[in-house]
Amino acid sequence: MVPVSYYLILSGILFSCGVIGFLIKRNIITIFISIELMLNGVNLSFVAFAAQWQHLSGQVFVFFVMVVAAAEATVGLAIIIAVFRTRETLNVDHVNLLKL
Amino acid sequence: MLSLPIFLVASVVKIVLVIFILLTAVAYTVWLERKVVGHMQNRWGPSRVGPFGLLQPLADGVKFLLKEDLTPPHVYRPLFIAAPMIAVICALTSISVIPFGTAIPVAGHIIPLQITDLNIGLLVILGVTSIGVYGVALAGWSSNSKYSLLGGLRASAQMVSYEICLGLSLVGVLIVSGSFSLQQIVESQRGYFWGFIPKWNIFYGCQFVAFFIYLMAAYAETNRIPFDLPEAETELVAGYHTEYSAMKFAMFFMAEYANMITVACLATILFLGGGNGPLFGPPLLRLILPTFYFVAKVFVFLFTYIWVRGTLPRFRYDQLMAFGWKFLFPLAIANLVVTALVVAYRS
Amino acid sequence: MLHLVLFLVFGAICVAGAINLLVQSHPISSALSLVVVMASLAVEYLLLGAEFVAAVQVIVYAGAVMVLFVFVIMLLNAGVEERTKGSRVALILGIPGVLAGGLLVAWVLIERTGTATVGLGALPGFPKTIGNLLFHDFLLPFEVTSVLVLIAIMGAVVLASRPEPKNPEKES
Amino acid sequence: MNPTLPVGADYVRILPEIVLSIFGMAIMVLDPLVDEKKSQQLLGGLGLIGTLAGLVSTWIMAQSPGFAFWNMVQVDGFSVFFHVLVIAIALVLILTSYEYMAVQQLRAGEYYGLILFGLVGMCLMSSAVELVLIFISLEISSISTYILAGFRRRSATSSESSLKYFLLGSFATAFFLYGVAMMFGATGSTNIDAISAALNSGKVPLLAYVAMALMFVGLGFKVAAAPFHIWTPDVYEGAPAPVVGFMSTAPKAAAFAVLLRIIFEANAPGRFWLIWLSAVLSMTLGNVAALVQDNVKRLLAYSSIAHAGYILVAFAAKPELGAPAVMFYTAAYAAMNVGAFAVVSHLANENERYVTLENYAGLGRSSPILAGTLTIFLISLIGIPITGGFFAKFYVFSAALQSNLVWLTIIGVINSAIGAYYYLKIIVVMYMREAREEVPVLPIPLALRAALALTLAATVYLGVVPGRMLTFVQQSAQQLLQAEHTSAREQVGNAAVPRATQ
Repeated sequence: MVPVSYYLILSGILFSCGVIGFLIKRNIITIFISIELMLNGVNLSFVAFAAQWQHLSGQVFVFFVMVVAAAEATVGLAIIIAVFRTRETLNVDHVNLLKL
Repeated sequence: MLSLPIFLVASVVKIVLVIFILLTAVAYTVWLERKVVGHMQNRWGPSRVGPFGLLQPLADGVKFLLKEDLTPPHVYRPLFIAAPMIAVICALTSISVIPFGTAIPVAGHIIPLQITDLNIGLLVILGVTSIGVYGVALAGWSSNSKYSLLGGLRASAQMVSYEICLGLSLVGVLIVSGSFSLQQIVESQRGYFWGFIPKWNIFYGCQFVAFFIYLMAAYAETNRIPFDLPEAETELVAGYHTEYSAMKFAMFFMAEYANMITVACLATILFLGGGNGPLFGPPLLRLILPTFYFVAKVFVFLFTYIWVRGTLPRFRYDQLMAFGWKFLFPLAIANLVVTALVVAYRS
Repeated sequence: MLHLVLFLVFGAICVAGAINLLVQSHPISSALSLVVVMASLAVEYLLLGAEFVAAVQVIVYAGAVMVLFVFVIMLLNAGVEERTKGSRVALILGIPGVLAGGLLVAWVLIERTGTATVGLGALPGFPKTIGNLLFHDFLLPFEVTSVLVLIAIMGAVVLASRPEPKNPEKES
Repeated sequence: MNPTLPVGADYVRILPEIVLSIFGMAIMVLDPLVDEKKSQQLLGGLGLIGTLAGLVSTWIMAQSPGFAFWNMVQVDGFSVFFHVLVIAIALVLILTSYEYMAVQQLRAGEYYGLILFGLVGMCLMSSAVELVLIFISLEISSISTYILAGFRRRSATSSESSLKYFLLGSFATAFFLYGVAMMFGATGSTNIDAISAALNSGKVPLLAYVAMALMFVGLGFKVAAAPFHIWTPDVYEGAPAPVVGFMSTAPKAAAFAVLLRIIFEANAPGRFWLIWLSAVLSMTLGNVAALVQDNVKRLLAYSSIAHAGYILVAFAAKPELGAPAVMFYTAAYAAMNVGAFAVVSHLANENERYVTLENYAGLGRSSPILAGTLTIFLISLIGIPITGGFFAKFYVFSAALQSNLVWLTIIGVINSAIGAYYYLKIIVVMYMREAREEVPVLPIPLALRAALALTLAATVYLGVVPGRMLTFVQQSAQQLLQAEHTSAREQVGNAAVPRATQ
């Protein structure tokens, strides 16, 4: 027997790591990888909550999240390639034509 | 159900046995390939070491072990070392859910001839195979040489593309048999229809199109001729394993052949009825026959592999991609739809 | 007991992978760390009984999505990440913020779930039951994902294909 | 397991989505088949017909209100309103894009296809009552806008804007998703009705507050509300001008629809301060930053942040007053903003060369029609009477006043006054200042005339006779708010205590 909260906290840790990665990383691809890490954290909490409520829909959500993540990855990497073509860099701080 | 200690002992014995047999099979598939291709090309093939060159694999193994293990200075070391390991581990893991025959009684316990039967056995194989792509891709990338990189890129693109067709061709079988467990898939193909045709999926489930797709996709997945673009010697100087030598190279080699065997086993189980076949004779023979049938079918499949290698030329890369996406993929979808309709009609 | 040990072991691998993702400076190392995280998450799913989710996690996430990442990293020949100014500001401001938020969330989660525990394989998600749910209760979302995937394919084709060189770039 | 199949009524209730995706696919298939020169007209025309068919099918859908696909979507006045709104916006967008795409020499096929597919997502967002479906449709609408933002592929700014939008967008999506997960954990369901039932029965768990906050982060990003607005100016500056007009209205309207459902129908906990703060920040930051902009697209971007703030004011008000105000505001804002961007995209010319304030000098003389229309849109954005913007602001602020939100109203009104300055600045530049550099004004093609006429008519209509629209939004808001009570009784289903062993 393992408390549900352990799983939830693990998912929270992964999510936070993703957020931190998003903030501190400078390479576009790594930033994107951090977002994927966040989604993975969310997935774990879906499955854990599903076990807690004894409600399978929580597991079904994970599939939808995966589909969305796959779609996002496709489009995101295509965008990254497009940016790389015009700018020849993968550093977000060098992608600065539009002032922030 | 077995009690825990017996289960553990049986599992360990089975794992050791399976790995031993698998590695031997790998070695002798190499021998077989050299021999068969040799004969096809009017050569002898290995013939000096032992009778019919039967000890050649052993000599090769010794050579690989004794050779100097070079690691070029410009590579990215951690991944360079990890890549062949990933490849070989993935190749060996997937064999663990394959049922080789019926359960046999040993000292009063019924022991299935399979390391483990999972509800999601087929998915495990697919998952492990899809991880195997990393071995090739990382080998190409970490070698830090252009041929390797191109080989790695080609390989990962090819494997990811054909994995889709491979998966789709399996879905038809899954619809017919209604389970992911390989044991149950084999079970569902027992018996005959119209009196004499075995109820294998390829016949009864009308999965011959799926079988064809599976065959093509499997050749591409294992980087075999006519789809061996990633390691094309003439254009890529052996592709992703250009920079590898000695044991690390041997690992890729082993992985390739182990994958061939897994693919052959899977084809046998999914389409050709696994260990099913006519049973006769005394009880002992009845126990051994399924395993014999299984091995025979796998052998036929492996032979086809070699035969194709001896016969067909290599595709061009764009042809390969076009073939996968524009021909196999629609075909697989069509097969899927038709199968679903047939099954819906039957029920 | 076994459950707890397995949870802790694979949880530790997960966290180690996630931290390694942050520490590594080369994108490919980060991507591979994420693969490790995903694989050990699959084990966590298995512990919770979600076997189908676990398998799909490995096949789709680790086997397809991350291969795509690795592929693009190889294709663009991405090098070691440069440290630029923006990162330090985010480091100073962001991390304490995230940690504080994380602690708050953790506290709330514990408050809600209390001492509820789950056993090994608490909620078996067999392919069949999941399938029934997916093709009945969640039929509409399932069908709608096809539009999503279609958009993704179109987008990838539009964005990643080489632009027709009719009109060379003139903007700054 | 219940083996029932969806029935005809189920399909009727998602008819617009079906029709739009069929047209989207038709465009996609035809794209490689037709000649590239003709493709612009043909596929654009098909897209236009698609949106018209979408409007017709929305009408058919409106005839059979109710739930469909096992409580996944709900057709009521509310969802019909947003269906019509987003499809109409897309219609105007397609009319505007005709000329723009030709001038920028962009490929047409995928563009119109993506618009229609994106519409599917936005329509579904307004009728979905299940968080998972909302999430997926939200993603459909966002991913299609990410791609549309990067559609000027030869331009570095466009792909950069696409990248920023994408990275920050998926970041926000992850937060939204975590919120969904927590809502599921807190209530055991993702159906909005069941959630509202669970939240209204007994003590609201703390987790639900966190879930609400996280979901608000995600949706706040989509509607460009401060402090989640950082992406807006950059993305709007780099993206193609007609697309900016589209994405500042349609996905936003859909996101507001989702917010309405989540906040009002589910009676979300702890929303008041969250929204109050975000509204004040959005209005103030948007308006103040807009003062110093000299790029028109950027200026309008900040203005759109400010308008999101005004709309959020209504969210802080009482539900029965706030919901209709939000709906009216989104409609009015859509009309004037899409119109304004239609003018901007016409003037932008090849490679979007002319988008600074300087380029608008002397427009009053060189093209009185364009200057005149733009002026009307701008005074509507300010909120001067006889335009839709006036009544929109009026209803929002009166809703806030009647809910005793005096401070919020005061801040809002002050902000409106600040906003007037920069809108007037554009008008002054157009009419009072001499052009320093010759800015060629292309002849206005028929499609653009139609687009301008439509938006102008809508703006003025909402400003002169807002009565019918107002009654309609009030009725549909009523339906939305009542749904909470009726369905809460019907299906308390799975909302119960956690069943895991203690």
